[in-house]
Amino acid sequence: MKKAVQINVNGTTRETEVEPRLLLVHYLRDVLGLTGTHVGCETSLCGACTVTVDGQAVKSCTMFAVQADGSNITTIEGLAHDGELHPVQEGFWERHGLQCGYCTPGMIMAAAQLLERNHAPTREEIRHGLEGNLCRCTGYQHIVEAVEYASKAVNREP
Amino acid sequence: MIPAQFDYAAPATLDEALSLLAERPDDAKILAGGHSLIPAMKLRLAQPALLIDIGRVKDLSYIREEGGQIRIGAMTTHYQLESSERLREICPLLPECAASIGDVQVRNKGTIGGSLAHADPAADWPAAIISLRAELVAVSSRGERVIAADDFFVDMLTTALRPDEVLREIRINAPGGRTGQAYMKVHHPASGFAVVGVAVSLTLGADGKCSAAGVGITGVATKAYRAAQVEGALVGSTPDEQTTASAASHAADGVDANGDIYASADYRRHLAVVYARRAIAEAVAKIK
Amino acid sequence: MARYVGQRVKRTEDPRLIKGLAHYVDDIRLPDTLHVAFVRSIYAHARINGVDAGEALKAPGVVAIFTGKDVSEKIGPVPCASALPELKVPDHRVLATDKVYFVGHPIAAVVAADAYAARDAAELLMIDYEELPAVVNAEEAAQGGAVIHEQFGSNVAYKLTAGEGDIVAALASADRRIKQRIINQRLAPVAMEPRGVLARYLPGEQELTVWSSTQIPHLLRTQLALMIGIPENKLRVITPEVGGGFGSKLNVYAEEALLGWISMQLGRPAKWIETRRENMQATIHGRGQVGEIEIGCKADGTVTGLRYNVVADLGAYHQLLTPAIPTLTGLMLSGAYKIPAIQINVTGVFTNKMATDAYRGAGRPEATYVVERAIDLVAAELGLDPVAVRRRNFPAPEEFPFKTATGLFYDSGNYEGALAKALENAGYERLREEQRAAREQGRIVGIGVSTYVEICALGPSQAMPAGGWESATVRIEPTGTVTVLTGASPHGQGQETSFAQLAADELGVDMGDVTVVHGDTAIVQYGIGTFGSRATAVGGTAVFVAIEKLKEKASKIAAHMLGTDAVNVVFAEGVFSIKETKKAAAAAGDGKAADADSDEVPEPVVPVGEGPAGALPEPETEGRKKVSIQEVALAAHLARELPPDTEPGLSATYFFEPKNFTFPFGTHIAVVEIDRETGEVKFQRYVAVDDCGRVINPMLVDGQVQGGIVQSIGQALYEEVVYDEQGQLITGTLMDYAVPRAKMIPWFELDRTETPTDVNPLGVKGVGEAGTIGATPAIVNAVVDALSPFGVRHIDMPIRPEAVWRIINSSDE
Amino acid sequence: MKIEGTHELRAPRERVWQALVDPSVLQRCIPGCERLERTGEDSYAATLRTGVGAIKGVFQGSVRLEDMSVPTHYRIVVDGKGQPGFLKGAGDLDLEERDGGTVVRYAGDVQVGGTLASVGQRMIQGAAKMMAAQFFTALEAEAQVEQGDPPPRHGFFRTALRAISGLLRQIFKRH
Repeated sequence: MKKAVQINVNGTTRETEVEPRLLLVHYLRDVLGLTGTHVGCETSLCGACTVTVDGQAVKSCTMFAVQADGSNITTIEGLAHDGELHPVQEGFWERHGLQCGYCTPGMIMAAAQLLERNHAPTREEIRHGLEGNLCRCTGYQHIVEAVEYASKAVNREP
Repeated sequence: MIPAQFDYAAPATLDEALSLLAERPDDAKILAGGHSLIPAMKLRLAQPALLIDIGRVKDLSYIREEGGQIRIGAMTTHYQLESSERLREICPLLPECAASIGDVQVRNKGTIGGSLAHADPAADWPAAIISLRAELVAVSSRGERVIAADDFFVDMLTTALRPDEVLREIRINAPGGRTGQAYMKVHHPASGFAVVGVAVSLTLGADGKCSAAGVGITGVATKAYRAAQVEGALVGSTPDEQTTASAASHAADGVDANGDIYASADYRRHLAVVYARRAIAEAVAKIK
Repeated sequence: MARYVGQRVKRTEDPRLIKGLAHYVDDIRLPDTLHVAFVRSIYAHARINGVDAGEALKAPGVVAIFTGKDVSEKIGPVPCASALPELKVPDHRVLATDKVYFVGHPIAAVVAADAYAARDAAELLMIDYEELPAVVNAEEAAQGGAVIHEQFGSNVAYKLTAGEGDIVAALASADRRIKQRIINQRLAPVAMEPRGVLARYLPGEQELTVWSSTQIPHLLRTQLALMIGIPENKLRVITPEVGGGFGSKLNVYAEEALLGWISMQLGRPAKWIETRRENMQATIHGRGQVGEIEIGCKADGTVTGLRYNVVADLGAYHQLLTPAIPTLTGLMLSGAYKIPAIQINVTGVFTNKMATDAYRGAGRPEATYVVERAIDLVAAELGLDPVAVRRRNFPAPEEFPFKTATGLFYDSGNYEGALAKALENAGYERLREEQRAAREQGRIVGIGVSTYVEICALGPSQAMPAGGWESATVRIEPTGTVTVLTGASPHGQGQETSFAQLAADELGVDMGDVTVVHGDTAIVQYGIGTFGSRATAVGGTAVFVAIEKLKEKASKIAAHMLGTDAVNVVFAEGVFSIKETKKAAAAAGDGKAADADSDEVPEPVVPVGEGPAGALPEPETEGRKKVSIQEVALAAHLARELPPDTEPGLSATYFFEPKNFTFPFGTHIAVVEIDRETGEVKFQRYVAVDDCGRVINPMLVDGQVQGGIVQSIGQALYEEVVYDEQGQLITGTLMDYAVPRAKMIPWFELDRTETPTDVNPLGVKGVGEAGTIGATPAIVNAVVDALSPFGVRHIDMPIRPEAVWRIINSSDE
Repeated sequence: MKIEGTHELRAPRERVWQALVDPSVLQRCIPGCERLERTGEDSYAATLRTGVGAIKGVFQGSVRLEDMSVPTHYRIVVDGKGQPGFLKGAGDLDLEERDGGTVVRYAGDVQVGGTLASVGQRMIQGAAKMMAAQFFTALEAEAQVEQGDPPPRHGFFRTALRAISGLLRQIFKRH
């Protein structure tokens, strides 16, 4: 028994019929083809699937698409504006905040949320703010530096 | 990773939700934030035939003050509680406990009501709710009743909610006077759940003696519990270092503790004592 | 001339990754794709009396279900590439036939229209199991009892003794002999991207393409061709973006062959994406060694001999390198020290668990842990500073190449240099003073040092199961852009950047004009892969030498264009020019040449949109003294005027065979404080000095070291694959298997020394595993040091707070 | 995994024993037992629809009673397979008379496999204890019923509540 949902993703509203059990992450990846959002675990612990729903960073593997009916969603593909990278994306590039890149979209989405709520986080706050995201490659230090870089960039902006 | 099929309803009113639930109390589940239920469904350990999503029910997400009580709607997210300036003033234990749950993403979506109704033995909220002697308002199509926190947690993953009931609201008597509160927790390194979590709310009288104490402990046993002996030892005494330590030493008295590969029952009992002492000391230190 | 090499160059692969536009296997969408779900054993050891697929076949969307009976005759066994004397090799079929041997052992493949339908149907498959006694404990497995593979009569897969020197005499001559039981627990690699396979067979072309998240596309192609029985030249393996490997994707897995075969059977693309639970159950594990060391030493700390008796928990089957991993442990048992006699006695045993295989470090972290713990045990036994004991046993820089009693020749090293720098950076003497003061206050503080050596740049082919060389092709396209094809297919290491840095410098071109291509067997010449910290040292060298070859040819063409001989031409910063000698000047023609020549090298000729459509303009060379390499490339492709006996085109391929391994080294220092009441270990400092030879991109090197240290922290404090007594995997998800998070990790204070190697012309040693190898013992040594007032000499990993608490608690009583 | 415990039942040992060997009583006391059909002497085929909270599963299996020594001891062996995996348990029960009531000591081994094992390790011990408590609480009620009277009903909730009130009494013995 499919349900019709209307979801705005990265500025475009789409109407689709979905099975109630369809996870939001599968909706994004398989229905919309937005494959930048990844799946790294089954237990809501790795954060690779992080997107924002109505401005709140959530794990899209722990939400049904039907729950997002009527919501505005931003995925990693929608983070850059007019070809200009989001400061967090810049930071990850500048400070080598990624290696294999698999955790990166979720990590960037979580970091963006962190900076939205705290413009000048300390290193400890950054580490704490990213506790929902696992990275197996970087050892996190460059990620912390990437977020610091982004934080400075954000604060420089008028 | 892929849940079994289910029927889905997203009623706009609580009454509608309750009547749906009343029709199928055995195989329907209420979906709140989903952060306890959906993981279980993805592993197919939970396969409800009907999901009643109360995410679209209006007025279940709020933090209000009414009649000297703090009233929290069941669908209030952990993050809303964590970031409430007002709660930080009048009941800082709630934001502090909220901030210790899971991670940012989980707190953005997970709800206090969902967590309480799931009654995970290592969840954080039950400790706080017990220490604050909260009241939990359960509603069904038959009416509404108030359950004391002590009676709410029945056993592992089991609450006093009847199959046709929904947790609607949490009520907490706003602590008055010189009250200090703290929630301290040992995070499981993998899951982030509480290996042990101790919530303390402690009030001092004019004489500097403890006039009221609430101590709730989670993670140790199959359900969160009130450390009544700790409270008893605190009330009427001056919570100095020695009294605190001696009171806290009862934190796991008589508790049938659980063990797992990370922490044995003995160690959990020990941590309960240590963290009770630390949480009490922290609560006392916060009293100005 | 190094414009890029040695610089912190931003990675060229990053833009697609940070925008979410990169393609991992699951991101590749082909029309009409079928999805596969596996049904896996829930028992560690059981007989399968029947598989009833009746209900499952009726489920909506199901296309086919394959069981062991359907495929075992059609698909060859999962390969093991390691050949040890008298090694027992069980027949490892892609699906279980009559028995299952571990939890997660695949029994059936359910093929359906989509992943949801496949999962639903998989739940309906009925399997009639008859449970058999599970062999879980490796030491007990070696002793007798239930036998897993009955045909072998015991659970011992092999026994091996290695090492040189008279160990009996060496230990007998010691003033003190210390024994210690030491465990390297089983770990799960947990690459963030689980494995995944997409296979597409084109019946018309009779071509099979397999996209797989693997570290070894070419080796996989060869093995899959053998397993499936398709000509290797009709099989194409593509590794798109690979989300981490750490050794776990340096393998050939049953699922890879099955997916290819299924696509051939059904004539449609077939995809399988591993879930994390499957990843924990059925992707290789690492470590899994239970051993006892015996070390002998003189009263002054000089080590006389080291013996390591070890039982290696191999799991139920051999994966690609399973039995070989403990042999690497044996090779590295000399550590950074002169130990005259070393012996390793390995007993590899079968257990009812997933196979162990190469996990970051692959046998060397185990060895380093053993040696570095042993040195600290010597220090504790003799009451010496662990740093002093290390220094006493170091070979001096002039003793290199240094031969160990394990049969290796260490290429180059200055162990004292790295140690001294690390001690200085850490303020070691001050730390010891602070520790004394802290202890007086009742605090529990420890300092741990590890001076590691690792074996990198794997390696000479005679020491490798499937070739130790690496390949590169470098070509300059007609329009002047440079394409580098490397066989060392990366999965996060950043070769697209580091190889481009190298190529750009060597060719004198902009990095932006270099593209590094990898991971497609139809495009890239045969290669070995990225593992064993070999990509830069072996693969990078192949690129370097290929460029040398290419420049040699280009130089001939350039000379021809300039009207001189190649010997008269020099190459610098992308330009071939005539040597400023009389002879050259004379050869260049008359005296007007200088006037005709412009100092400005013309811009590379870019034909797009210029001139008549499709026509390539010919470089003007008449009377010039310089030509750019891009002009040479164009000339080479136009081939209108090439020197005699010169092939058209400008491309060179090189297969580099290293003559030895390389041996990077370093010193790691951890400072920890322990919560007396809870036993929790907290980092205060972490200082490391690594020497990986010449560095191409310091930023990438730091990243490798940091990531490695965190995996070490994982092993030291958090991670362990736990099977219960019945062989159930109870750390089956990330709820119970603790991968370190950002907040558990200290700030790393990193530094380097640079001791080049002559094993390769780049002087590069390799750094991929340094952190994982050096850090674990530093952390454990720090914890043991902290607990030494309680009489502690050793503690097993992962060091859970409870264990520490028990030590403190029992002592306080 | 080992579990053990002691339950004091306010019923005479003879009655407790009778209840423990009566398949219809066992069916009512084993949490979630929907079906218990005799397949041989002291052997039964069983369907268990059981779980804790939202976590539920259906298991098909067997229940067997062994080493009977009237009225002091037997061993119960439970074996079930289902979608979430399998569960197996074997426990020795010893009955001792005390003050007109009965002290039942049990010591056993519980084993789970499949999804339950791979994701549930932190809860298995607690769940096993909880089920044991449910079993004995129901059993006590059964043993208190005079023979011939209709059997008590063990609602999941009621059973659990009773179990927990006993536990609560244990934990918070007021001075």
